[in-house]
Amino acid sequence: MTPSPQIEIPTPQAKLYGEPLIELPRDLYIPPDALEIVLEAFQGPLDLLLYLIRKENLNILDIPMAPLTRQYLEYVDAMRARNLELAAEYLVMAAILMAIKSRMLLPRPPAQEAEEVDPRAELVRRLLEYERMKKAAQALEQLPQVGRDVVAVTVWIEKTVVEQLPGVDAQDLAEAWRRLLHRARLSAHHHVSREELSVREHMSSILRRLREHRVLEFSELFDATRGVPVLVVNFLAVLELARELLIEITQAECFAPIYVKLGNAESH
Amino acid sequence: MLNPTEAKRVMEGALLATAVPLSLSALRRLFDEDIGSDTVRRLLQELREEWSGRTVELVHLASGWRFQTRPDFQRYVERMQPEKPPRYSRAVLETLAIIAYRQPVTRGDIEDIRGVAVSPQVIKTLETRGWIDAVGHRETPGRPALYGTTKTFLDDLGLRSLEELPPLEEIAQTLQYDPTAGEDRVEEAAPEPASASETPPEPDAQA
Amino acid sequence: MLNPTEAKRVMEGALLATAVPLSLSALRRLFDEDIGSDTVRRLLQELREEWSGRTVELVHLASGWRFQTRPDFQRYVERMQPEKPPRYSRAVLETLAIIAYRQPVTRGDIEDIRGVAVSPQVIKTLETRGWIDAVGHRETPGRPALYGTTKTFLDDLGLRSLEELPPLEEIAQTLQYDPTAGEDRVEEAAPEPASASETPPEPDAQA
Repeated sequence: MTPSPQIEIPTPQAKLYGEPLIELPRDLYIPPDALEIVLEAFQGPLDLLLYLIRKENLNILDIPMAPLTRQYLEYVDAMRARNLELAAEYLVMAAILMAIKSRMLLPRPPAQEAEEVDPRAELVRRLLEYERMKKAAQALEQLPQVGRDVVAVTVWIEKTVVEQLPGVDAQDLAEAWRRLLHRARLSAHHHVSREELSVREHMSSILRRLREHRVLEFSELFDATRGVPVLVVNFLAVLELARELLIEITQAECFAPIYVKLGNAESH
Repeated sequence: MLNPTEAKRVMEGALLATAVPLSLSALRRLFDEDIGSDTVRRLLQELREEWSGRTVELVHLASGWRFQTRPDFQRYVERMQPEKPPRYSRAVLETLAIIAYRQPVTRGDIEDIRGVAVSPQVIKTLETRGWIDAVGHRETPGRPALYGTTKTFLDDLGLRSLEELPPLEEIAQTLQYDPTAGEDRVEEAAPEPASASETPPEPDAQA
Repeated sequence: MLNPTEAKRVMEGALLATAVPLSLSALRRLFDEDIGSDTVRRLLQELREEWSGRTVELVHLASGWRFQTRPDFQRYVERMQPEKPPRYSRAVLETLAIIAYRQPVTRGDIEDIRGVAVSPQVIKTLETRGWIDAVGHRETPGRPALYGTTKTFLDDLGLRSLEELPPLEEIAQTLQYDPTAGEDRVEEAAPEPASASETPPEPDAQA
């Protein structure tokens, strides 16, 4: 690399790391039409700095601050001159660069020089970390991606259509009933006891039998083998059905068989 | 140019990578050179034989060819993707509860208790399920059907008799402690479609 | 009880029928009897070998096993589905890289490293893809969310763990310098600063 003789490099920097500085070549010129495109490609000030450093093969660990800062400011000025939307971060970085540059220009006592942290250290650390992540991002993009580079296999699942019916359990019904009570404030008016429930179950089953047989003898409604409580409940059910006119009970004469049939219109 | 085995592998990959059936012409378009329908058909035949006896098969449908699981593989699929059982709507559950606890009841009774119209669809759902049936008619104008629960209902709910349903006294007792008492009403009023002919009483009228 | 070949065919069917990777335990649940992790692993190995050299391969990912097409098969897939998925912007990719390699990190950490503000849209894009999520909060003012990568991220990129991420490159000082000459310098001159508050800890991936 041929150093350009026209670049001014402040002499105090020449001692850093005990090595000669790499001089910045003069030609960092970007044609004005290309500026916009180039700038759009930058992700931010760190990206732009990296570009400047890499473009000129500068040693990132021993950055010549003066030319770098000047180059950077030229870009920033160009952006502002063209009214490009300039993120605040670019201006912050300009301030950082100038601060570093000025610290490096200040002469220091020899004793202090050894201990003092290079003012560029933090910037270098950030540049290196950013470049590392930039490369990591490129490496990640190279990995085969599902949906872009590979397809996850899913063959059609053949199903014989079996309609799944909703499941209901007793608690669901209790819950539903409770909701009804809440809503209608039924609790006071409709006190349904366990026995009543049982009577109602028998009412349904008597009606069902009468639909099938039309007329039954009274005694056929009762199954003595099921015990007295059931007989009683069954009897109550018959009375309730009669009261609600759902069945008709007839007897031709005293001690004649009692017949039970469905309420009036039921028979046709 | 691909040799036939390579072509077959490409077709296999294409068929595995898509869930939609691929037509002969779609399969032919996979290749730069035209490999001809006959070759494609022959390779499909070979693929079908290679896959026979496995859990996935290559089938020929109206719109083309597709890999799909065999019907008898369904039980394994169900173990992997247990489907959430569908649930009945509140209208269906409440109607069922009313029929279970208050049978025999007419649709009018159910509407009185629920405070909203009961759509024929709700009754139909429960009848189709075999859980309720008409056990008679009430001798009032219109002779409305009286509904009761069936043995199937008891069997399906694992009950021996209606007495095994949660007792209503307990339900009534817990009632007063429930702070959400009023909320249901609001929700309920909106979704129930009121069938014009049998306009229900306003739910608020109940309170 | 199924014999091993039948068990293998059932596993194959299950894997072919699901796009999400199946874990060992999910595969074991396919069977009534417990066939044991070792058997499942052995059968998976056999399946992988059976499928080698084809256009579809059985791959082992962070959350399990999956059949997927090989990357070099993509040109055939594109002939069937010409629309290409959009590529992510540099902002999204760099943010993803920072989260992947430096997790858990806050949005502020990401901004420190990138040197620019990170738009919420970038985070959203990655969250929507299911590649990152908030794994906690840093106990600093504002309790910013800490982001990490998900299993889906690893699955989608064909990785089993974060350790399989491409290793971070050591950065050359300048492009033309002999990279080996610069290594010592890098370590001494670019130490990670102790200001831990603004940089997340270095993962082992470094070296």
